[in-house]
Amino acid sequence: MRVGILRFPGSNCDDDTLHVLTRVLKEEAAFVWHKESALPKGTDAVVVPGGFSYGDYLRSGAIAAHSPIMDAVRTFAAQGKPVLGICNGFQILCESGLLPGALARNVSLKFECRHVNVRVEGKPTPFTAAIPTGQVLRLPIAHGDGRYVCEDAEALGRRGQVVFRYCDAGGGITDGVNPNGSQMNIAGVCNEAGNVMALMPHPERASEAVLGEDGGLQVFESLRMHVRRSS
Amino acid sequence: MNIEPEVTREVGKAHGLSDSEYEEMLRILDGRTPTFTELGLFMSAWSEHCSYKSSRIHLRNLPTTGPVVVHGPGENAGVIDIGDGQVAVFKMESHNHPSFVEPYQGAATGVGGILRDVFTMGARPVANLNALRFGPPSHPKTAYLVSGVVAGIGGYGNSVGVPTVGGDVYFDECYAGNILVNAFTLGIANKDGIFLGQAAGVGNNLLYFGAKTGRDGIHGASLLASAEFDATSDEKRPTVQVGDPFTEKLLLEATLELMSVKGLLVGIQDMGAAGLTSSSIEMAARAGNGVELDLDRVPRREPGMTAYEIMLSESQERMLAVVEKGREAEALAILEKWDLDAAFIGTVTTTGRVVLKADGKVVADVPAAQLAEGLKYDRPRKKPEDREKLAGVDPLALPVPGDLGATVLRILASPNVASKEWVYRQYDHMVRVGTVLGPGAADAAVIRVLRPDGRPKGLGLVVDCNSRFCFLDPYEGARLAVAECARNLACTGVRPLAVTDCLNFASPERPETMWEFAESIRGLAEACRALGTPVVSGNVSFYNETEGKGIYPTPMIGMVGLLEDPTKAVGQAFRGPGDVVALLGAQPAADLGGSEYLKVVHGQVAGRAPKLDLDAAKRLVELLIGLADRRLLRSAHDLSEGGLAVAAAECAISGAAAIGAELKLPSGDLPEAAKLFGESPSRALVSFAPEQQQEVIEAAKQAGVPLQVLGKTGGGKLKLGDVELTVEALSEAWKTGFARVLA
Amino acid sequence: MTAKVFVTLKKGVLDPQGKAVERSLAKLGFPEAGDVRVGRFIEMAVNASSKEDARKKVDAMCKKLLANTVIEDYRFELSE
Amino acid sequence: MTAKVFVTLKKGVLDPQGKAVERSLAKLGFPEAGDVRVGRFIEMAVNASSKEDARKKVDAMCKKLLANTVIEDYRFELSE
Ligand SMILES: Nc1ncnc2c1ncn2[C@@H]1O[C@H](COP(=O)(O)OP(=O)(O)O)[C@@H](O)[C@H]1O
Ligand SMILES: [Mg+2]
Repeated sequence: MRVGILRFPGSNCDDDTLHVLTRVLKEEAAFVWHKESALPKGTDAVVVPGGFSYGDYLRSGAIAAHSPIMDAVRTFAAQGKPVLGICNGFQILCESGLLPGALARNVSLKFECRHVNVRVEGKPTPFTAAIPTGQVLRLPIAHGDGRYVCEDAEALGRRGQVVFRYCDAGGGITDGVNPNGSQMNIAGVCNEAGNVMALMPHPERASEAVLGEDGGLQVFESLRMHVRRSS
Repeated sequence: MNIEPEVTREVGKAHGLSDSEYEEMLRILDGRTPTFTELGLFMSAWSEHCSYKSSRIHLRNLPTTGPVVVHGPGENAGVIDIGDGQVAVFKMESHNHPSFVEPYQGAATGVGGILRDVFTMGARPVANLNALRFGPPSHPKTAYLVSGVVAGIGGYGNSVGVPTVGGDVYFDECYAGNILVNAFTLGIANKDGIFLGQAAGVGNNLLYFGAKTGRDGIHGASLLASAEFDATSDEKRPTVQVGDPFTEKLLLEATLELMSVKGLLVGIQDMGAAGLTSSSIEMAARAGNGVELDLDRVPRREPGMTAYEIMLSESQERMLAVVEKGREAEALAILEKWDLDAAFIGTVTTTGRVVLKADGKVVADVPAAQLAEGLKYDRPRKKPEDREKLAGVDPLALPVPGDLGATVLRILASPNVASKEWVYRQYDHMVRVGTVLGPGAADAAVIRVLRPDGRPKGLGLVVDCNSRFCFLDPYEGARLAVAECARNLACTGVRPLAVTDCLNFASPERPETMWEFAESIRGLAEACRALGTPVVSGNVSFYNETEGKGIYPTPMIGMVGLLEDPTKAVGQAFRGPGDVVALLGAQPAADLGGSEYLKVVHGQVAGRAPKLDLDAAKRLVELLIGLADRRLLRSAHDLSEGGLAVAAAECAISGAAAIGAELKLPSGDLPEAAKLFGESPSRALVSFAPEQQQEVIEAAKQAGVPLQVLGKTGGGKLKLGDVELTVEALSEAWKTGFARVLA
Repeated sequence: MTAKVFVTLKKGVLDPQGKAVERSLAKLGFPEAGDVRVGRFIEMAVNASSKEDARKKVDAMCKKLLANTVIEDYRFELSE
Repeated sequence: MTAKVFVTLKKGVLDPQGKAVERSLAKLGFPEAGDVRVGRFIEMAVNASSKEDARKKVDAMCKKLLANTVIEDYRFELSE
């Protein structure tokens, strides 16, 4: 598969995503500069990586959402092609209207970097199809603006658009394990079609045993499966 | 508009130049009275911070060479060989005073500065550490300072995308009026891709790039002096430097991209302390050339800035590079791509002089080499009186608490010992997918670095300094700090390679301070020689005092080492029930002098610092590295503050799941309190599988390190001789101790 | 012309910053402060042919960038 | 009484945020926006016996907590 990894000024998980896709998963991946107006020919999937695009100034993801490349991503998404947002990528996709809701300041008012448990649910997406519903993944978070807020979270859930929720080791959803005050412990959502999905935790940081966790790799393996099937 | 006030001896004084320094300046200028801008150059170049005038004659006693050293002190950062054609570039810097004035921005710009020191040499920063010292938690300003400093370090490092993988935090009365914020950065480069800060190649053009220049952080005293000469002085109040991590990130990527183009850059240096002044003077001097700058071409943020202000501005996120003649457009194109301001502001000359022009007029013309050479003082030294008296205090002569279990909990909850998670949770310690052992996981951080062929190797890094020991005995204290760093690395399986330091002291004009400084250097040099870890970079921070009260001597040590196979890294927490727990190393004395026990229980910093046996220290380091390499260890944790009791408790509760243990106290006729809380160096608590007990014991015998099996892991309790505590009680004390002081 | 833009979280949306400020104020001996809300304040020079023209432009800036209308409200004032 | 507090960076102090917003506005087709400065806006209810009393209290709150006077200036308005 050929993955395009967007690169904005201030992106800083772009190298990490490239590392996991090319070195761990042994797939093709390349950066796409924010000033470009088109994605490379033959792009199978797009990843909007984490970081601090434009320093998170004004609002996380707000300025990057208006980059030239985002119009190309909109068209790409409209064709039902897979688009994954991670952390700042989630914020950018919300700000650009490709995903519902917004990410507000953590209730703790602090940057939170640690491991959390998230439960996979909702409709199957290109990034979770290979992960059994209800499975718990242990993934790192590292964000200051991760509190998911949207008009009607319940409705989102009913439509199967809630894909990851913060939970305890056993999969239980409690306030105690909600690291940022997100509505309904929401950690990741997708659009109605399911081809655009984003989450605050970092699967790319949990994809190698030497770093302690490798459950996150399933997200990328799932994507590979999806791309192979649909091509 | 360049109002150049006239320079007199008095103006010189206001700029911090003594009479003799003023004379020296006139001599260098062949008797000519300097222009106001020139005075600014001398003042900056001869400041303690830039010239090391009080410390140089001592620093030269440090070992700075060795098989791994590629570039020692003198460059922007130290460079060591880590094999495979790769080098590690690292340095530690203080940002104490700015952080006390404005904790968030002071700490943030401290991180920004040390990052630039590393990537200006061609290395990509891959890990940060930070060492912090604050006044007592009870002090009204402490909570505000801690919150601000930690948020600032995170706010900057997280945004640039460099993981903060470790550090060190202490609280003590001596830092109440003068906190310490020491930031460490480590970067990786190819051995043939190192860049130096030199203005080589006569005729080459000097490229300024990064942020615009504003009136940030211009020396306060000098401004007062200039004020009376200048109507617009109101707008010239020194302004606090504000960090812009976003611009830093662009600067980092743009700099590395410029460097990746063969032969484009001839030399480069970041604009740190004294901004354009030190970068231009140092670059010219290093190459034995001169430079001529047209200050009208410097990108400015504010109108009406004088030559003096432009040269002394400490605006952040700026670089000065020498571009190969004829390739200017190539360089500008790359900076355009990264949306950075850039301008060619001068050229390299043969004259050996730094010549500055503003409004077409020459406003400064000084010899680079002589300014860079700076001054050298041998200041008087005198041993402080109180130390003998303090040494006379015998901690065991003081009443010992009846309930030692409760004492264990009190010490675990002391913010110096308690878990620092409240701090490092605010730092991104996982970005760059290289963190093998992060904060809280071990005595040192271990990161993965990819070799050119993609295979992994490990680097270990740690900072430490027990300033109570340094206060009681600066010579022993410095030796102990180096030894603890080496021990911390060895506990994770890492072989120590080299050292950077950040020497925080009070006023060098006080003989007592200079005695402490000289003693520390003596200890530092001796330990680094014995352990084979040369000092490749460092920083001296004097005048850490308020109202004549100085801080404890605090020679912060940063140490870096190598672990060929990162999958062999060893953590500090017990891994499961049924493992054998053993103590490596001997406790020759009670060693409660300057201990956490003495401070927590009796509120005193007194007694004698532990005596370090460097051979024993080296033997333990070798043993630990060997055991880890043979994968014999399940866990290893060094004994430091709080002694055996704290080490055992941390092994039990710092893992994902708490695991108790049933341990006896080491044999010997020391009192129970000494066995529990004594801080004798060169000891570590390790655990291993029962079936490997014989191998481990044999290895220890071979290495000549005493080993005592204390017991087995397992159960919900930690038993230490007669002391028995549930892991819940231990966790409660240790995990909430830090946050509680900030409430 | 100069524009002052005020961006605040929509009523229903939790404002932890406001809550924190309120708590600290109380601790510092200002119990008289209540319903504290913290927002963004953006000041800029707008070069426009008329006040009406400026209003149109600033409103467009708010909708497009300065405020996220999913969770934020905005208000602005214009002055010579 | 309600108080509106405006906190802005002191003149001369670098405002990275304002700089980034200004660049972005220009790219978005709003070149007419200049000197963009981003600050904080704090709204609160103050219970006070008189306007004068409120002014005293709010000013103290600003000095103590709401503004970081090392790098920030503050201004406030009171209304019934
Ligand atoms: N300022 C800090 N930043 C990041 N990590 C820190 C900081 N202070 C302490 N830590 C981490 O917390 C853990 C415990 O630190 P410390 O109590 O100094 O351990 P030790 O006593 O073994 O030196 C270490 O992993 C250290 O890296
Ligand atoms: Mg320590």
